[in-house]
Formats: sequence, structure tokens, C-alpha cells
Amino acid sequence: MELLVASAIGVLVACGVYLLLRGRTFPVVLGLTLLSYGVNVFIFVMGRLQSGAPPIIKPGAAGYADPLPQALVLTAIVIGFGMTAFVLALAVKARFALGNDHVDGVERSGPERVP
Amino acid sequence: MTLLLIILFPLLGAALPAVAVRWGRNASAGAAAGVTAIPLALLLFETPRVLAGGTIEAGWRWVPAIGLDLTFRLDGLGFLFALLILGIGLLVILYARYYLSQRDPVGRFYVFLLLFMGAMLGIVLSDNLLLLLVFWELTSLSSFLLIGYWKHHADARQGARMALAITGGGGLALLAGVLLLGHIVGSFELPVVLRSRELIQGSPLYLPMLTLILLGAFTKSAQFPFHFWLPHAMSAPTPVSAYLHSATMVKAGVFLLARLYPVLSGSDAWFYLVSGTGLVTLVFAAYVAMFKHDLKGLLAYSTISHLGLIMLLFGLSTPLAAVAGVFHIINHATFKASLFMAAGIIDHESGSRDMRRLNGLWKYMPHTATLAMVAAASMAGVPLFNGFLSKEMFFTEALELHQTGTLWWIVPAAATLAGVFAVAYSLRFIHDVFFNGEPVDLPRTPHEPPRWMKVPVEILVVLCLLVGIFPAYTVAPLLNVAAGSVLGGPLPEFDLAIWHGFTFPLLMSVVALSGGVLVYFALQYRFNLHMIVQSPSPGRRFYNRGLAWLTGLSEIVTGGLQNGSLQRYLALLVTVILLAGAFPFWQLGWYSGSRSPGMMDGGSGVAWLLLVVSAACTVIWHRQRLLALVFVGVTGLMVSLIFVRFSAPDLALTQILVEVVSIILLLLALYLLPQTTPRESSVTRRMRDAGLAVAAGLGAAGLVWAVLTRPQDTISGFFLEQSVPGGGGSNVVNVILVDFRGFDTFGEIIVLAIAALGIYAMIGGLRVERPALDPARRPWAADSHPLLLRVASRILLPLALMVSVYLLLRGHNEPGGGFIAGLVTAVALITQYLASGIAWTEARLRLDHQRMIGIGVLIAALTGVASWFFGAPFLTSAFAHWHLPVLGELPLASAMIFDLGVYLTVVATTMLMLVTLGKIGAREEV
Amino acid sequence: MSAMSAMLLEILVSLFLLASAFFTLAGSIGLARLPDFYTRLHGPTKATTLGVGGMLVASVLYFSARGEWLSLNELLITMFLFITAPISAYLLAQAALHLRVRDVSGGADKSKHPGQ
Amino acid sequence: MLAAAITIALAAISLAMLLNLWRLLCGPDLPDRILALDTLYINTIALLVLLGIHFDSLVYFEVSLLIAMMGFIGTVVFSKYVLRGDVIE
Repeated sequence: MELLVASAIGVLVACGVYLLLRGRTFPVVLGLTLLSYGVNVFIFVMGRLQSGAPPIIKPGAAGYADPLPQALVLTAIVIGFGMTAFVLALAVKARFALGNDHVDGVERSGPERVP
Repeated sequence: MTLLLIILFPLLGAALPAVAVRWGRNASAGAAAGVTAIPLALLLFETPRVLAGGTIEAGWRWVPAIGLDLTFRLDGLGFLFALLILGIGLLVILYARYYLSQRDPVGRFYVFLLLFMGAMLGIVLSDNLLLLLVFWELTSLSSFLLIGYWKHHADARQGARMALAITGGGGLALLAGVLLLGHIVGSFELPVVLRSRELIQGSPLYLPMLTLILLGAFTKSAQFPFHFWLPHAMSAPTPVSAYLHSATMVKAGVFLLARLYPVLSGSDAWFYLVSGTGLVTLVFAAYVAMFKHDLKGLLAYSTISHLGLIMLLFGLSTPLAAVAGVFHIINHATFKASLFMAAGIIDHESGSRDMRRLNGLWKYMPHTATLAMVAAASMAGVPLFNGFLSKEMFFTEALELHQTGTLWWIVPAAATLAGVFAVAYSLRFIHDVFFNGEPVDLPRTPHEPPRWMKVPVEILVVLCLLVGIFPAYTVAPLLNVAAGSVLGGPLPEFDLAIWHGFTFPLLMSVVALSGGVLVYFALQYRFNLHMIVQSPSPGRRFYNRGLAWLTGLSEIVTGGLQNGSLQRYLALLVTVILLAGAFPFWQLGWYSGSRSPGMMDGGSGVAWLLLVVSAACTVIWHRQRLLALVFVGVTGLMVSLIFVRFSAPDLALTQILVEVVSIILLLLALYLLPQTTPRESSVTRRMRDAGLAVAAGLGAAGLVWAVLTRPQDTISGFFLEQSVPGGGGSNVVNVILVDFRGFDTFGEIIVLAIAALGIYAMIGGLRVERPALDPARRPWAADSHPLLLRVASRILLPLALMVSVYLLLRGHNEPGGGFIAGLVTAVALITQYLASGIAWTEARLRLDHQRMIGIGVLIAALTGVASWFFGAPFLTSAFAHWHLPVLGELPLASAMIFDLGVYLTVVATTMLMLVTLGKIGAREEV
Repeated sequence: MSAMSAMLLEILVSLFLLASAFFTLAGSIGLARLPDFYTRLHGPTKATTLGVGGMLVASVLYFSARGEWLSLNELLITMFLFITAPISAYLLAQAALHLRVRDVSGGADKSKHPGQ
Repeated sequence: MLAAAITIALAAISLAMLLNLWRLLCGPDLPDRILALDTLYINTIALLVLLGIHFDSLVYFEVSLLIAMMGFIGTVVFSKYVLRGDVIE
């Protein structure tokens, strides 16, 4: 099971990094999303893998999953969303202010038509 | 408390002159004088205690973790310097009132001056070396502002930059030195440091530490070869030169040596470094001073020379030499400040500082000339003036020197030579300005300055005379306590008298006086002094060359690293992170730990496959952006399944909500962006990126594997135990968020609010025409809001709102909470926008999102503040169990009100983000 | 609750689960195997929805019998699914028509569709 | 018996999800993929209900509920994007 989780995180990070290195804003945002998925799961599993033991106090429960990484990741997800939204707004603004959606703000192969 | 007040008055009162300048220059100067006079009075109140040999200490904790505390001490040395700083400061304030012209912004001048005064007082009163360093840097900064006060002059700006670069660089060395010293001693507190002489001098780090501290002191006190910034700083207004560059700031380096004298001095390294540098500076600067045609240039080099003299005295390491050094600090401050002021008067009233043009001013300003003559005589070391006394003590000590062996004659000879030069340039200052023919086309006809402009000079000159004639009755007590605290032990026997009989030092004085007169007149009449032009000093050339080299280097580095391509920066960043991460991995050796992995099940395998394939497809099809987005949706769903599978229902809820909201956002943005990505990266670029990505993925996976196969050591036991009794909720994740770590959550909703408002500010007003055709060049579907969807959305709204209220209320005990409930509400409301359009929805749902964000944050903040009223820290939670008819036993914690604030903020920020983006493309093309 | 009725309940829940799983799977097989989009649309929207509905009934039975909870939750999910499934299908069909997705006969939908 | 039924049902749903993945990969058109995503959401609900019975826990219901809601909204947004381009107009 640990191998599955580790490799899944690895794939998410790898895909995220590759897309982050692309030259257009939209793929970069997608990469950011994938990378934050990977990082969120990464932090989450630092509390180890617990099946069927949610951190909700109940009399007679055998054990609980680690609540601390969960609390950290919960806010991380929301903040990550805020960041994605901000970057998207930036991308839209840049596209209309600069006439292209390249991350450098400079079209290497001629300007495209802005609708 | 008095000590803190003495420092705080100028620092905080610095704002007053800027305000008072509205009521005129006198008000501004008056405010500055008042802010100086009060601490001076406070200081004088302490005189009896200090003169009795007492030390006043006061302290407050500041950053104890790094040994930085607000501790102050007032001993003899600090008292002497504080007296100089405040006393001369007061005179300079008066003087500057008349010196500055109508066009100069007076308020700003006094603000800078008071800031400097406060920083300088901080240096001399600090009892903690780190605190001293803080004030040390503050003097560098405020002197930068003062030197560059006439910012329209290029040379003022350059002089200010040079002073900052040299003294700032020295400050850096000093920081390193003080850190080493603190490392050796184990404390930065002066009393501890001053008791640790054996420890410090026996340490192998003594020499590097000493070198670094001396670098700091030498740069600040303009010692050779760092002296060249001081002449350039002469482009400052003359009151600044009189204050900073004669009496106070340049003495900071000397002060530091005096402060650390008990522990640093006495070693061979100290002797050769300090007295060697002092000796070279003394002779060299005195020589250069003779050839300066600029009045202030002459004074600047003379100052450098005298600072060298004081350095040399401290370097000699004999008790009497240290006494002479302290004595010369006092004398130099008085005569040099008055000389600078006199030079300023001459400049002010004649329009020139060039001694080749200034001649024969005696008949225009006899009063000023007399004052200048007394001060210059003191500078030259003429008997009956104070400079003579300390200089003769110096000559005596130079003769007593034993360390130099057969070369014993070097120091006395150099001292006499420097004395000759000093007499020569002093004589030139008087003869070349006030006599020696007639003025050469001066801009103005010289005349005496306003009455009050001369008062500060008069006071200082009278002091010179009083000290020079009656040393035992004037300066002796002050000198005793100041020298006492430098030596940190008993004072040597010394006699402050003018006449000691026919001694060898007296002979040296006579040689210096007669030789100086000879040299000056020979230069003036045989070698045509006015025609000699010096080349710029090698130090300055070195500085300029070094600066050019550094600029060139930074251009090369910047140009090499930053070619304007963000992709490249990111690739470099990823590479660096990989390299930084590779090293610990290397050290770890074998990645697998002792913990045996859990069993895999089929369902998880399928989910894994879905996750991996969809993530890979996102990459493969990233050019077709809409398609890639579908795959991101699958990935997000699978991530939430991971959270469910490993017992994190709260995370799964948040993930699934954020996932959908993100997709809506991405689609809104995609509508405004190109639908496809052109293929523009080269194959090598793609291979490189793929390599980096695979390495990053392998690194992350390896790290996770290494962690997961090792036993866990968590601090969560506390939270699990305290959640119900301490936080009143059984959902530990939510209790952590709103209670244990409530302050973090508070910060996070503020970040979220900032992001939303930032988006609104950035693209709030943007409006774009709607394209007539879809990406496949077909007309859009005509039905903008399908009826079925509209009807369904209205049925779903109350259901969804009910769910969200339910999630909010029980979030403290079961999965849910403010973040999740807020997102559900936002999604429910957004569905209305989706189904029925902006116009329809906003006509019925009048929500001011910005205001709602404010209310949410405010509620959260007020919940936190409320706990103050119960005497508890910010955001302390209180709770009680309420019995409600339908819902049953409901524990109501104050944290839940906080959660309500979170809820409102999340709803409003999400809505604001989505609606702002949604409105951009809203306008139909006509 | 007697052992007998517990046994009966377990059988009932199991039967429901198996039947629902069958329908769910059938829906997905339909999605994978049917020849064109318009036919594929039937599988998930009908069979799978029914299947999940059955699962939820099983869950209601299971948890209600244990007396832990009056399972309103499942009811809510079922309601959601049954309201939304036809609308999703409708919108997807609209989208397919708009994009002129081909049907099984090979010819694209030539008639005027609502989007035009 | 219940355990066996759960295992079989789990296997069936896993298989169903694999088939959805197959459709996602093959397409061939965008609506096919959106439909596959929608089906995946619904299958996930089934999976969660099963997990709930398996772990004898009620905490998975909220997740199922939200997946039902969000799956629907996801499908709506994607379809609306295809139909009208502007999702919120």
C-alpha cells in the first residue's frame, strides 16, 4: 500500500513539475494544481496510512489517524485554491494586457489574435 | 529608565521638527533643541553619581533567544560621549538654524540630525554588543541621509554612497567580529565580556575576531587605508561635518576600541595593528592636509590625522596612553567642531571654501578670525590651549615605548613629524585665509555672520581655553571617570599641568612648532603652494575600481542567470532543489525503513491506476486544454478518494469541493484564453524538462517511501486527548483549526481574503467582447439558460444550503466546519449563476461580497478579542453544552462563532473570485 | 433483534448490494461497449443511477437496522442523484449535438439541432 | 455473507471504474469523456457507500453527498462550456 501511495505522489509531482515548466500560462496553472495535489497528499501521509480510523473522538475507538497533518492539509487545500484563482486572474490579465499568454509576456512566434 | 529616555527622546522626538517647520524655521530649530536639551538635562542630573564612579544600568528583555537585549549602562566613558553628543549637538542645532538657507528643507535636516543623535547615544550607552551593533548601523544609515542632504548635488550623493559603502562594509565585519566575540565569551552582555579577558585573549579565534572588530572601527573612524570616504563626506552641510565628522560619528570607532580596551588590548596583535594603523594615518593624513586647498578638505584630513593619533594612543596599551587618548577625544571634539563651524561661517559669508581665493579676510570678519585662531592654535598644540596638553601626554608616551626595541625612535620621530605637519596646516588655515593678500573674486563681499551663529563657536573656543589653562579645575574629574572606565581598573598617576619643566616632550613640542612654521612658509613662498594639485588618493581609486569590478561581476552573473525567460528560472530552481535534496538522500543510504508496508487491495489498485493514468493524460493532452481539464478532474476525484481511504473525511470533503470550484474557475479562465497550446518547445527542451520532472517525482516518491516505512513519532497525542475536554469538540481536525491553531486559521482566512480582493482589484473592471463563434467556428448554442437546469438548480439550492448549514453546525464534532460549509454554500450559489445567469441571480441575491469578507474576518477577530475580556489570550476557546429541542445535546463552543467567521469569509471570497472572473466575458457582442 | 431477523437483514442487504453492483457495472459496460455517444449515454444515466440507488437502499437498511441513525443522508443522496441524472444527460446530449458528434449510422446529425 | 457480497460488489465497481477509464482514454469525442467523468463520480459514490458498510462507519456519507452534488455541477459546467463558452454569463 505504501508503495502505491509513494508512487502516486511521485507521478503527481512529476506531472506537475513538467507542466510547470511549460511556456503558456494555462498548462502552468494545471501543473500547479497537480503539484499541489501531490504536496497535499505528501503532507497528509506524513501521519502514516490509517484505514477506517478517522480522527473523530468516539468512545471505544481502537485508534485514530493523525489529525495534525489533516488540519494542515485542509487549510493548504483552501489556500492552494486561493493561489490557483489568483494565478488564473493574473493569466487572464496578462493575456489582455500583453496580447499573448506566454509566461514571459512575449510571444516568440508572432502575436496571436485576441478575441 | 533615564537611560532609555535619553535615547528615546531624540529618536522619537525626531518627528517634531518636521511638524514644527510649519510654524517657521525657528520653531523647527526650537523643537530640535528642546528634544536635545531634555535628555541633556537628564544626563546632567546623573553627573554626581557618575563622577563618584558609579555605573547606572538598566535593561529590558528583547530577543533573549539570540542574546539581544535592551540593556544600557552609563559609566564614565558613556557619560563623556553622551555629553559630547548632546552638548555639541545642541550647539550644532543652533548653528544650523543660521547656516541653512531659505531654500533648504530645515525640518528634514533636524529629523535626520536627531535620528543620528539617538543612534549615536544608543552606541555609547548600550550594554549589549548586539544592541550596540544595531545602533552602529543606524548611525551609518542616518549619516548617509545627512551627507546626502543636498541631494541635488551629485558629489553629495556620491559622498553619501561612499560613506555608506565603507562604513556599512565595516559594520558587516564588525558584526562578524562581535558574533565571534560572543561565541568566545558565550554572552553579548558587556559586563560579562569585560570580565573575560583571559578567555578572550587565550582563544584561538582571538586574532580573526580582533581583525574583524578593528576593521569595523577603522572604517568608521576613517583610518588609513579606509580614510578616503571622510573627505568626500565633506560635501555634507557644514553643521553635519562639525557634528558627525569631528565630534561624534567618526569617534564611534575610537569609542568601540575604548569600550573593549580592557579585554582586547595588551596583546602584540593589538599593539601592531592598532598603533601601526594609527601611526601611518597620523603622519600620512597630516601631510596630505597641508596641500588641501579646500578649507573643509584640510579639516577632514586633519580629523583623520587626529583620529590616527587617538588610535595610536590606544594601541600603545599603556594606562597613561589610554588616558591621553580619552583626553584627546575631548579636546579634538571641542576644537575641531569649532573649526568646522568657523569654516562654515567663512563659506557662508564669502561664498567660497577655496583657500586660493580666500585671502585677507581679517579685515572683514575679525571676530570670526579670532575664534578660528584660538581653535587652530589648539589644533596645532600651542601651549595654553587644550590640544597642547593631550599632545604632550602623547609625546611622553611615545618616548616610553619599549615594544619597538632598537627602533624605539620611530614613534617619537613620527609623532614629531606629524606635529610639524599639524602646525603647518593649522598655520595655513589661519594665514592663508585671514591674511596673505586680498580675496580673489569671491562671489560675495565677506562680512561677520549673524550674532547667534557665532555663539556655538564662542562656547567651544572658551572651553578650549579653559581646559588649556586650568585643566585640573575643569576637565580633570570627567577625564578621571572616563579613563577609569576605559581602563577598567585603577588610574595611573598623572599630572594635568601646563608646565612640567624642561623635558624631552617639551623639546619635541618646540621642534614641532618651529618646524611647522618653517615648513608652512617654505611651502607658501618657495614652492608656490597654491599651484600644487594632488592626485586623488589611492584608496579612492581602489574603491572606484572595486566598485566597477563588482558591478561588472553582478552584470555577468545576472546576465548569465536571468535572460528574461521564466521557464529557465523555474528549471534552475527545480535543479537547485533537486541537488539540495539529493545530498540528504545520499546520506540516508538505504531508503526503506523497518516498518513493514501494509497490504494492498484491489480497489486501491484501481484508484491508483486511475490517478496515475489521468495525471499522465493531463500531461500528454495538455495542448488540448479542455481535455486536459477533464483529466485534472479525474485526478482530483482520485485524490479525494485517497483522503477517504486513509481516514480523512474532512480532507476528502474539502478536496472534492475545491476541485469543482477550481474547475469552474479554470473553465472561466479558459474561455478568455486560447483553447490550445502551440507546440513551441524544442525536443531537447522537452527532454530536459521531462528529466527534471522525473527526477522530482522520483525524489518525492523516494522520500514518501522512506518516511512511510519508518515508525511514526507524532505530537498529535496532545490534540487527541485535549480535543473534547479542552476544545469541546470531537472532530479533532476541526478543533485544531478553530481552537488549538485558531490563530493560523485566522491568518489563512486573511490570506484568502487578500487573494480574492487582489483578483477583484486586478481584473474587476476588465470586460471582453464575446466571440461570435465557438472554437470550432460554429455559432454558440442559442439557449443560454436551459429551462431544465434552471428548474433543477432552484430545487437544489435549498437542499444544498441545508447541507451546508448542517455541515457548519456539526463541524465541531463530525466532519464539516467553516471551510467546508462555506465552499458548499458558495457552490450552491454559483449554481444559480450557472443556471440562470448573472443578471437574474444578482437581481435576487444582493450580496456585497467585499463587505461580507470584511464581516467574516471581523467576526473571527472579535471572537479572538472577546477572550481578552475574560483575561485569556487571543482566541482562547470557551464552550458549554446546550440542550436544543430538535438537535439534542449541542456543545456550543465560542470556537464555533469563530468558525462562522471562517464560513462567511470563505463564502464571500469564493463568490468574489468566481463572479469577478465570470463577469469579464459577460458582454454580448452587438 | 433476533438472530433470525439479523440473518434475514444480512441476506437482504447482500442481495441489494449484489444487484446494485450488477447494475452499476452494467452501466459502465454500456459506457465502454456501446457504439456511439448517444447510445452510450443510456448506460450510466440509467443503469448506474439505479445501481447507486440500490446501494443506498442497502446502506439505509444496514444502518437503520443497527439503530444508529435515521438515515436521512442516503435519502438526500438518492434525491440528488435522481434529480440531477436526467439533467446531466440532457445537457450532455445537447453538448454532443452542438459538437455534431456522429451517431452509430456514421452520418452526423444533419438535422437542425436546438443550438442552431 | 455480507463480507463476501461487499467483496464482490467492490470488485464489480472497481471493474466499472476501469471501464470508465477506458472510455476516458478512448473518447473519441469530448462528450464521451465528460460522460465518463460523470459516471466515474457516480461509481465513486457507490464505492464510498460500500466502504461505509465495510468499515461500519457513517463518516463517508457527507463525502458521498458532496460527490453527488459536485459530480452534477462538474458535468453541468463542462457541458455549458461546450454549449456557450462562457460558463457564468
